[in-house]
Amino acid sequence: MPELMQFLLSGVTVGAVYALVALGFTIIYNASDVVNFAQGEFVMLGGMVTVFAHHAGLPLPLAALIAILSTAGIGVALNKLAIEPARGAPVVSLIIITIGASIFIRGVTQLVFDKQLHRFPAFSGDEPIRVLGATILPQSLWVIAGAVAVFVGLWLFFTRTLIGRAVLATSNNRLAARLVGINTGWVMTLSFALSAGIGALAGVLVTPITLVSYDVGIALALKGFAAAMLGGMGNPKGALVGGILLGLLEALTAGYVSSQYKDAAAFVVILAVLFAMPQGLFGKKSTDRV
Amino acid sequence: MRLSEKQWTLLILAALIALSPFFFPSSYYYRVGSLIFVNGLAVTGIVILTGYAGQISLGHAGFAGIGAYACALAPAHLGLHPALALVLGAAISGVLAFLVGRPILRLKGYYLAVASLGLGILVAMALANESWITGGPDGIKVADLGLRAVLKSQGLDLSNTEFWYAFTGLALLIGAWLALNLHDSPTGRALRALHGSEIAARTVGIDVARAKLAAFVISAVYASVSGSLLALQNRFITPDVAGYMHSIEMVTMAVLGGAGSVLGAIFGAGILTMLPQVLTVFAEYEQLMLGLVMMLVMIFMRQGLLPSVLRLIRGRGE
Amino acid sequence: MKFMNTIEKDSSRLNRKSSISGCFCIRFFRKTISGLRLDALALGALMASGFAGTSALADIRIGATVSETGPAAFLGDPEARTLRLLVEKINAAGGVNGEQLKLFLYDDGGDPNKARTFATRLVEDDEVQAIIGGTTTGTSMSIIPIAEEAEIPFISLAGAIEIIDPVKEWVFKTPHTDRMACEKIFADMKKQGYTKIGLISGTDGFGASMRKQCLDVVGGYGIEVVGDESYGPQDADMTPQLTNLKGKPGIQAILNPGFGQGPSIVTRNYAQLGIRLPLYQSHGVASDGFIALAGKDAAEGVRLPGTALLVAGLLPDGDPQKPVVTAYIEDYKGSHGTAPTTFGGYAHDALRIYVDAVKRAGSAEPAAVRDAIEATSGLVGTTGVVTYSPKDHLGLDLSAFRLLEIRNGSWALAE
Amino acid sequence: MTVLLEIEGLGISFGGLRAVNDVSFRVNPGEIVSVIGPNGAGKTTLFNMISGIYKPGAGRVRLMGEDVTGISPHLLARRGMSRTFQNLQIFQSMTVLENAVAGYHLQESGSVLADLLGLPASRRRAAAAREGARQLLERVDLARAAEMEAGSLSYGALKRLEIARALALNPKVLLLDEPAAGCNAVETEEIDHLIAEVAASGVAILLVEHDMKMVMRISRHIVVLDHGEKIAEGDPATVSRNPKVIEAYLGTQAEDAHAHG
Repeated sequence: MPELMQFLLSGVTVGAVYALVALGFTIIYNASDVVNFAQGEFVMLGGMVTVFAHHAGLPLPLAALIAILSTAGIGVALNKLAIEPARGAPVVSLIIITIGASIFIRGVTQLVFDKQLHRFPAFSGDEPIRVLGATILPQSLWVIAGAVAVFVGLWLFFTRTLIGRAVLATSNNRLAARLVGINTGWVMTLSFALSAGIGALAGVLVTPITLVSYDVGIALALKGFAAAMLGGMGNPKGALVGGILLGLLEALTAGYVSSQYKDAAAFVVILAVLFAMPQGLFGKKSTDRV
Repeated sequence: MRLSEKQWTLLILAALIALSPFFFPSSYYYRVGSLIFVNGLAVTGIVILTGYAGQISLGHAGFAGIGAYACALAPAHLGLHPALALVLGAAISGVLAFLVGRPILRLKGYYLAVASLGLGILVAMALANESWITGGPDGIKVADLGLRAVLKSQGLDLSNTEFWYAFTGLALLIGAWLALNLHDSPTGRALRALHGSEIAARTVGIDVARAKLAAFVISAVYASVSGSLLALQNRFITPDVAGYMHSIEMVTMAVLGGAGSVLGAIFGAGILTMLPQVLTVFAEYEQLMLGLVMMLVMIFMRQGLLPSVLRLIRGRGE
Repeated sequence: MKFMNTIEKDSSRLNRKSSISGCFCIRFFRKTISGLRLDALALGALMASGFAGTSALADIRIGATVSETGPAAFLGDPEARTLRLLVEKINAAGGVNGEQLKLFLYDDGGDPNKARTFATRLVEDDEVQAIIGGTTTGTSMSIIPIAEEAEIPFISLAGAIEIIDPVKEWVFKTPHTDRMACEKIFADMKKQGYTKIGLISGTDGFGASMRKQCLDVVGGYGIEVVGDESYGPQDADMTPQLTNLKGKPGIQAILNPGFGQGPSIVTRNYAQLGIRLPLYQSHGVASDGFIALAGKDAAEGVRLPGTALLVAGLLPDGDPQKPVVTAYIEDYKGSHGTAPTTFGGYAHDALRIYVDAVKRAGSAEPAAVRDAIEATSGLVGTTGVVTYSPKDHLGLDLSAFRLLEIRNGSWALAE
Repeated sequence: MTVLLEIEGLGISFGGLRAVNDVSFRVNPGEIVSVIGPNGAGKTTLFNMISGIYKPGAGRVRLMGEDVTGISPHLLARRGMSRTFQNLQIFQSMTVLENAVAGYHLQESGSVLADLLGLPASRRRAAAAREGARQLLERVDLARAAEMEAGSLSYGALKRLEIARALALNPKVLLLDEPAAGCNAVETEEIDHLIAEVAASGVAILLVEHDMKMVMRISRHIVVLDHGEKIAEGDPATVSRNPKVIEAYLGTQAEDAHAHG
């Protein structure tokens, strides 16, 4: 069944893109309970900065590094200038702040760079790899490997390192974390830097496949958000599984049912899952404390 | 006698609607005004859902889409008068909200946000994809409401923009009046109570699920009527009306202005409707400034623009 | 008679501003209160302060609302740039009939509701004498009622046939219709002997409109659509859809109408899957950027209907369009550094048509200009040679479309 | 005399940890029963199970002989149960009066449509509730604060407001979770009187309280929990002499001392 194989490969490729975005959501959410709707803009910045640095003559790896570092810096600025001052605001205000930030970043990008579509060469060429009668691009393998690597890295970070546990502790109880000597401000800074950096990395990896322009962030943020919620917000495993699942759902619906309604199918499944499991697939169950 | 907040709000709104035209340099301002009123109506629904009951929806444009397309399709296919089509749209929106509301409203915070977002996107997608009936992404023409002609035959000759300014202004006043009635009513109190503490609300006997559902259905009807009025005014509608950007716009208007009060939210609708008209002068800087305004208001004026401004004025008065 | 008519219309236009005083507000009330300046009326004050004032009415006032940002920015951005560029150039050369052009350009972000509002603003506040714009079909359809009510010419830059069919007195358009693009493609397919084809289109306005029009006319060419797939405008991978098309028995060619990144990704996926069938794209990707984004190898052999703009260098010297497109390309490159796209060309033609009409009418008076536009004959634009008539507000035929093929990473004439 | 509230073998676990295990007792009309025990003994958890906020893992709750185990709090309210909270669950952004009026929800609520249209029926219901709430506020000495935003009240005043709100339901069974916490001696005495008065009107009262003097003074019956288990029950005199109770309390004190040391 080469068709099925092709659908699966396509689904995993697209799913890995979603997973990378969703993983970025996870870190900030864990540190601050904020879902950062500007996450898609980090991905966009990763792609755009790399494109323009590369065009300016820098070798691709260096351009990518600059993109990741500068985006991480923008993430930190976002935290310091917009998120920290709004600490304790209700969810809906935070949604508007981060959406405002995403509009702002988009506006600046369009001014600093341009409104055209861009692309840079794939890392390992465009020669497709054959798998059981189906094909996959080498760049897709980069994206999948990137998603898995980020997942493993985050998993180790949150479970094995002191800083990672400090992030989780901060998310559970900010005051308690401060009392046991965790510098919560620093944890926030770190989380935003990390999250923005991962977003930018995603942008670097996917641009050869999806192309990049100043406005690709909204759609990515939306799908990444949906994937993260499907898996259960805050859990790296949820982000990875949610992302891949979403990608597979779309590809299989497009392949077997109707390409027109593949996005619809994805959202129907998300709604069904949330109705049955209100915290997503791997989300923590919360009990009301009285 | 001291005026209640409800009376104040209605008085201020009515005065603004009636007196503003004296300062309009051209009839383009009627158009902007009517857009503010249409948005204000949708946003008043958000006040009930978000301001009163504390529930988030990022999918209410879906209901606006249903209202809009009801006015496009029902007259053409069912031979319904456009005014009845508006009612039909509201009914469909209400029933849909009733059916999906219970499971969706069990979710909280961001989970509620993503579920409602999904709902709205599904509606928008159906409108864009079923082009055999909806005309697809390119949109569809909408029948004439016909009221302007009736008024003309009665000797009241209004230009198109003037008529819609008056008509939507009246609709907004009615919408605001209903929402204000609700605020101080038992239902409104139940909604605000569950906003404050869901657990306490349940222990005083409030059926939280039912109350949330009521707020969801009412706000869906507001969004639907707003969508219908937009469609009837523009005589043309595209699936953009149901898009998630429109949903986010509604919530932003309400929260930016101050979702806790009807007047605040309508103020927000006014600001965000006028902002693109003002910012267009800045051409390429428009987006950047819009994002900046959204962030700054939410960071420095948590309660929203109007309550913050009022507090500032009061603070100075003391 | 015609002249009288014109005067009447003109005076009614001038009266419009004063007629707002006859609004629904109780007139008596107005009289008593008009002297007062209520600062408390935040609405009026805010708006008045926010909008730029109007300047002298002596210039020729042209209004434009295009989608400089938003999902149709790919089309609208070059249109806006072109309008600004050409107005500046015309003014530098002394204007039209001795008058300067004044351009009022707004970005509607592709939102039909905004487009209608800006059109109202252009008519009521900026008091323009014509409107150019409506990047998308949706925005154009929203502008039409405003232009019709104000009785000023409106030249649309969007593709759908609905805009000018049935003919509307004040509405014209410059691009080919989407239907013509389909016809051009199907004519070539028929010539090549293809009878079974697959369709893969974007779900955005452009893609959906092309899909609808193509399905409408395809039967006339003895061609059967055996597979009909679509993708979202921001999708990352279209291999499932293409796999399905590839597997359709007897399929001979695939058509992909769309714009933005979609067609580039389709073209790359096409190469990835090793599909050997001929691939047709639409005029939605008729720009040099497409070849770069899709990749030279993947794009090799792709056919599409395009305008003279893309192949200026290849046109024979006798071609009437050659000087026009060459001049436009040079101007555009001179100020923006890149070659213009087909869509910029639509705006170019619209302005040329308007200016030409103003010259012939001897004034910018809307009704006279409208009549002059309708009498446009043999005007050479980038899109084709335009001849309007009372029955035809499109003014182009299929001959202006050229079938192009990508060979060795650049455009070539396929015919 | 019928038993109003009967608890039988109630238990619950959180993530494998037994928070409450096999607790039984009963409360009669007009009777004040106190649940005491060291911190973390499971008193509030017990309350949450009785009032329907947690679904019990085992056991039964009977209200006037009817099994009401695990049914939703708003339905319990309808059957005559009302409660206050240890950590205050006040409607912060509503006025003091409105908080009390909220307690009248079951009496004042009617058709949503009537509320939207502001029909006279709706306004009458609301006015009646407001009148009742004003009287209640008098009773808890908050009448003067009626129009203030509830969030701005002192802790002790909020405690009283919560009691007023709970009383507004006109309950048959009233659960009070540390009503005197954070109150000074005078306020405590006032609450003391209020509770006695309510009990005298035939309401069954279940009380969690740390102020031992108050507990000993007003309780008719005391249930002692430690580590989620009932270790003793009886009248105040009997319980205070029970060696297990003394040990449970002294043990904690020793631990506390250790922790602070």
